[in-house]
Amino acid sequence: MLSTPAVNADENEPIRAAAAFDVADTQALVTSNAAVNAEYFHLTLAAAGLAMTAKAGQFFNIACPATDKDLPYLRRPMSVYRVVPAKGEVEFLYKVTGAGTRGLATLRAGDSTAILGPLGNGFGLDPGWKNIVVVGRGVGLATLAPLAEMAAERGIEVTAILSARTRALVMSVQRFIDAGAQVEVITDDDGSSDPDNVERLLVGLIESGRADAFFTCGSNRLMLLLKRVGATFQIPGQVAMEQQMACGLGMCFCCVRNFDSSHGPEQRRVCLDGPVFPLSEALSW
Amino acid sequence: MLSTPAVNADENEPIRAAAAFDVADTQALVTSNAAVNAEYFHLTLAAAGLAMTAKAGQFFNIACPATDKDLPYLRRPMSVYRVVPAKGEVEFLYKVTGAGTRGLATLRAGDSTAILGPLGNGFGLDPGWKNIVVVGRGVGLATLAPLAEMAAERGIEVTAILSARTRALVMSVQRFIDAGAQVEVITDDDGSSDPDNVERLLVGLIESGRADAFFTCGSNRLMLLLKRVGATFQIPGQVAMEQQMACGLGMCFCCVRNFDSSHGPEQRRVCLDGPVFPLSEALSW
Amino acid sequence: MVDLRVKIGRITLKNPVMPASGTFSEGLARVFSFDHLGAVVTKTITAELRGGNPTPRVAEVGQGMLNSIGIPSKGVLNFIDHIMPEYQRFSAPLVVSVSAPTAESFAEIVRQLNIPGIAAIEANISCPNIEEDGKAFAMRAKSTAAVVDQLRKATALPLWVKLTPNTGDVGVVARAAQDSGADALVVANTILAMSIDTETFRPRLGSIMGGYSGPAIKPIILRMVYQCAQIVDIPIIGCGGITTTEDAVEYLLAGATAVQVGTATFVRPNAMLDVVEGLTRFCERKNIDRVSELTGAVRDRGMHVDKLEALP
Amino acid sequence: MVDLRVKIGRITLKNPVMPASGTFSEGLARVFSFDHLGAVVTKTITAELRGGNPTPRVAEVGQGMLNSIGIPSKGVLNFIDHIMPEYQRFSAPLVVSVSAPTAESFAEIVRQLNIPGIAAIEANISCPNIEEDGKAFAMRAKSTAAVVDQLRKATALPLWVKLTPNTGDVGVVARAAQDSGADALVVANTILAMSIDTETFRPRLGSIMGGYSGPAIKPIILRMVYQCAQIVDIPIIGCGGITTTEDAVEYLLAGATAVQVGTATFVRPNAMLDVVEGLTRFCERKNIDRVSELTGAVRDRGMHVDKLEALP
Ligand SMILES: Cc1cc2nc3c(=O)[nH]c(=O)nc-3n(C[C@H](O)[C@H](O)[C@H](O)COP(=O)(O)OP(=O)(O)OC[C@H]3O[C@@H](n4cnc5c(N)ncnc54)[C@H](O)[C@@H]3O)c2cc1C
Ligand SMILES: Cc1cc2nc3c(=O)[nH]c(=O)nc-3n(C[C@H](O)[C@H](O)[C@H](O)COP(=O)(O)OP(=O)(O)OC[C@H]3O[C@@H](n4cnc5c(N)ncnc54)[C@H](O)[C@@H]3O)c2cc1C
Ligand SMILES: Cc1cc2nc3c(=O)[nH]c(=O)nc-3n(C[C@H](O)[C@H](O)[C@H](O)COP(=O)(O)O)c2cc1C
Ligand SMILES: Cc1cc2nc3c(=O)[nH]c(=O)nc-3n(C[C@H](O)[C@H](O)[C@H](O)COP(=O)(O)O)c2cc1C
Ligand code: FES
Ligand code: FES
Repeated sequence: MLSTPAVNADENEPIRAAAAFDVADTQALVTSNAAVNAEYFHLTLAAAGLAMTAKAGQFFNIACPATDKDLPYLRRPMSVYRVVPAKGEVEFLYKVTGAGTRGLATLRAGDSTAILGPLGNGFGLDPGWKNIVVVGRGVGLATLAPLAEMAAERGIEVTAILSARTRALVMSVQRFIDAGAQVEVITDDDGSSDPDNVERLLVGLIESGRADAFFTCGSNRLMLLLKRVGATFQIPGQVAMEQQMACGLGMCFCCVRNFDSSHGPEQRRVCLDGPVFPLSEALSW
Repeated sequence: MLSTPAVNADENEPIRAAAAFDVADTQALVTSNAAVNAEYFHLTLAAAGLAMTAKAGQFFNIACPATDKDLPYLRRPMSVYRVVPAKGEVEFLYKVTGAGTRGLATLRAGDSTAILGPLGNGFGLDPGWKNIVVVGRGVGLATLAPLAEMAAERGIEVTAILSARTRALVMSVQRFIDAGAQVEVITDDDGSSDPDNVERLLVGLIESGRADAFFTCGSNRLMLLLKRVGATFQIPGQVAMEQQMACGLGMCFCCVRNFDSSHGPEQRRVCLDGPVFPLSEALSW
Repeated sequence: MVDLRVKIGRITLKNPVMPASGTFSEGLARVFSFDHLGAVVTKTITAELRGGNPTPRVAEVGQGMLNSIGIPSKGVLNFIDHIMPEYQRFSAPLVVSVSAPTAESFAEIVRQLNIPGIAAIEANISCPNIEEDGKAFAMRAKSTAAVVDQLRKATALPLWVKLTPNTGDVGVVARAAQDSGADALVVANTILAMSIDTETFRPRLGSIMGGYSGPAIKPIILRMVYQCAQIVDIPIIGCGGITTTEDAVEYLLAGATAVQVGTATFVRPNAMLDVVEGLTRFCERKNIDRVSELTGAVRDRGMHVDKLEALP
Repeated sequence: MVDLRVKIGRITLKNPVMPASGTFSEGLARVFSFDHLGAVVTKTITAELRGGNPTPRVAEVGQGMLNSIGIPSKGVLNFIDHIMPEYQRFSAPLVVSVSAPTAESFAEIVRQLNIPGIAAIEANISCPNIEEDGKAFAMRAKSTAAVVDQLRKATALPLWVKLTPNTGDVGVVARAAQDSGADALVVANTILAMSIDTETFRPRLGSIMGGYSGPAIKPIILRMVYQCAQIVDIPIIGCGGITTTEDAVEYLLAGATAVQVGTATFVRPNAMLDVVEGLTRFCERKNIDRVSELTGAVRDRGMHVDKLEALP
């Protein structure tokens, strides 16, 4: 897996160009780190240089502070939620799940932590596309949100189907709206998130010509659904995947997943060959 | 070393009485933790119960918080600097030297940490004594300070010879004065701390009948001097010693030192048989 | 109510939690009552008088410590006359840890301990066997078999054999101990390690090298318990880095029937009590009636180690 | 100006700091230039194509990690055609790590690497020897001698032999490697370990057991370097938990001539650079002209391990 895969080669600097340093380990100052709901925190860091070049779908490998209870050792991969070069800020939206994110949640304005990145390939937008459909759930929304502005900048219309257990837990709705996206909120409690309904929504969008490509993250079920629908209607798509990581730089081979490829199944490193992969090649996780 | 040594059996509860719990691991709230000079911090903790029974010369084994740089694992032994049962407070005076004390120095009011104690035997005051001489240096002053009040309570006159590199570094002078002690400050920079001078002071005190017993801590050189002078003039004495520890409870045998005893040299555990030992049996460290 | 009892050979412990030899003494009874423990295990005693190693005897290293205490010992009689009585007032069965430099002297000290009040013998065979160039008995199956065989003949008491992790193949040593009559295995002792002060250039232990213990060694000893559990049928007592309830559960799942808590007691004197209480809460939460159901319950079916793949 | 150069057999490195095999790839050149390193060491390659182990392949444990990557490999030709060129643009000498399941195939792959551009071979003999029931070559002196002997005949390149810590007597294995023609030793690979998820009861690694690395193993590997240094005369490259300058110094003092940094690079990608710079500052502060003066400079004279005292 030494050369980067076909996936949107435009967005992605091939490793071979490495002579020019394109990844940096930056000691970044915490501007704010606030809870957005019972489960999620929103972290804003002051950073400069390469960190500012991060694109939608790329991620950073973040050092998490030790606490009384936890001594996280490895870094934690987090998608870039927003980059504001003008303000020299990079933002993350993370769910508190274990030792590392519990540590992150203790960061206060004025503290600092090390972030390695930007890492991975990021989403790609084909110049030919006019309308895209973004389908996300849970943590996946953090990864997909910056895609809204990226598409808007290129005059691409976005329909965002945002899924969650309850309305209260859907995040980034306003962000998608502000970016000019059409937002559909679907939830488990009113049943609107169930596969048949989502499929109906997708087919509707396809028939009304508003689905040149699919983008998804955060739900295996949704990924499989989009893959099937995409295959049926010949709609290309991209999925951002997760896997446990150590280095984030393609060195350790911890983060492999299996993929379909023209020449049969193959292993790829999520950190280097991804985290964004062609929907058509992604396999259930 | 299962029975506690002869040293002031009155002050010291023999291990055999253990059925009654006399040591507790207390989660204590930090009331304050402030630097007293370039090297030392003064820590005040809110605690109750057994911690309030701590006597001069006894110590606690303190859990030290992790920091970005340090992850202290074992606890750190610290002499009780003051106990105020009325206010439910126990105080420590510590020098920042390494991982553990660097961690302690990060404690803020409102944090809490675990303290195991009271541990060790503590100083003993013979009812027959009317005048004692306390000779301390550096960290040793933290250990000796509470002896000032303990002696005062029993109507025993105290002469305190406090040694340091410079006047600025001598600590607890006011504390000894407030407790009614005669204070002699001796320093390296004006040469007053050199052995001959200290010996002159001691002999003077002995001749004027103000030295029924010697107490010392914090300097090997001073300990040896007091031991010699004490032997010559038949003055009993006690020295508080230090040794690296793990358990603080006599379990691990990490903290042994060699001592002279009637039946030849023997090993004793500083945490259990000490930290206070008869000057006559102490050996150079 | 969760049943915490476990059987180690023919003795039943009220719970699977006990101290590790040398990290415990009657001094801890100043903090809590040993009646709460599944058993108490003494510091290793020897027949001959020993002073132990030079200081410093302890060095903190990361999330663990090095010790080079050695085995300061005042002999068997001092133990029987002065230490045993300290434990008699508690209900927890008394396990006496013994050691010796030769198989014969090992048997001799065990014979002297065939007295009432002792529930089991723990043979610390991680110590140097002076008949074999100072290599610990437990480093080789042969010397392990030799000493356990003599011990078995020397005592009718339950015989626990404590292994060393400083061997390339703990499984064959474990099998040798079982085949020579051990009633249970304690896995394991400390890992030989070292630390150097980069300011003074001096080793941080007075005896240069010492035993590594604490959380840092847990994954290594846990692996050994798992390996031994595949090979022997006698109960295994897991010992290495156990600090929390989850650590204890991890060992039980890997195949241990009981656990010993060592270094953690230095950092949290009540650690053993916390684990005992924690086990009840854990089993309640998981709807497990008997803690013994956890032994060997790791869900490793269908998983395997690919022989062709390099493992360390 | 401090002289950081060290000699490993007949090659001289500009400084004693290099990556540990498998924790490094040309990808790190996106962060800094390898021209700053004493050498670069490749991920272990094999002749046959391999997929590596099932996921999860990594588990964080305390101050370290477990990995069960195995050796995914696209074979020698892929290495020569696609990976080697990546390193050619850097001045740091290229050390190629190789492995194989038999002594013969080990020699075969080394023969294929007798090509320009390779400064040395690092033989990872910590992998299973399928001719000896899957035990790693480096677990026994005999199998070590057998494979190193074949490797020595197969190449004129400097031969570094990487040992496993999963053996009871690393010293005799080290001697065997030296006597069979190794030019240097790398001490050591990961320690076999395990972790279990107490919620799911499943092993946290897809292959159940894996290799333990990181700060937690440093005191153990440091002890092995010290032991090997007493026994062999060839240079030793220390590898295990090195994260800071002080860690590197500790290894040099124990007897290492150079060091490899592994897991630390995952946590601090610039760790190797920091150690290189730190070594200069350390030597300046200590008035040491040549970093090579640190090798074996531990002040252990007059200290000894009392054979009669139990050591783990
Ligand atoms: C490319 C990428 C981008 C991500 N972006 C985000 C994001 O924007 N917001 C967010 O909340 N989460 C994100 N995640 C998931 C996030 O990395 C994990 O939730 C986090 O690592 C959990 O660490 P922990 O110590 O809190 O949990 P623990 O469960 O204690 O972690 C234990 C170990 O497992 C690893 N791990 C656990 N869950 C995951 C996971 N889902 N993916 C990868 N490793 C995992 C941890 O890194 C750690 O090494 C992303 C993951 C990847 C791979
Ligand atoms: C009974 C007793 C009472 C003490 N009272 C005080 C006090 O009131 N105020 C004070 O400032 N210091 C006191 N000390 C010394 C204090 O324990 C050490 O300074 C402290 O442990 C240093 O820890 P560190 O991690 O900051 O230093 P490091 O050097 O990083 O410690 C490394 C290891 O060595 C041990 N260690 C280092 N120095 C000593 C020492 N002098 N004695 C024992 N262990 C040591 C530490 O506990 C730790 O395990 C006392 C020591 C003892 C034994
Ligand atoms: C200070 C200390 C002293 C020890 N003394 C002994 C001993 O006398 N006999 C013995 O078999 N094990 C001894 N051990 C090893 C422990 O019993 C235990 O096997 C080891 O520490 C691993 O467990 P832990 O990580 O929970 O501490 C000692 C360990 C320590 C830390
Ligand atoms: C993810 C990972 C992959 C590794 N792959 C290899 C390998 O292919 N060949 C090898 O000889 N050692 C391999 N190792 C072992 C390291 O080279 C090194 O010996 C070990 O990690 C100890 O050093 P450290 O604690 O600095 O990481 C690997 C280690 C890790 C963590
Ligand atoms: S995380 Fe190391 S290769 Fe992907
Ligand atoms: S510190 Fe454990 S016996 Fe003194």
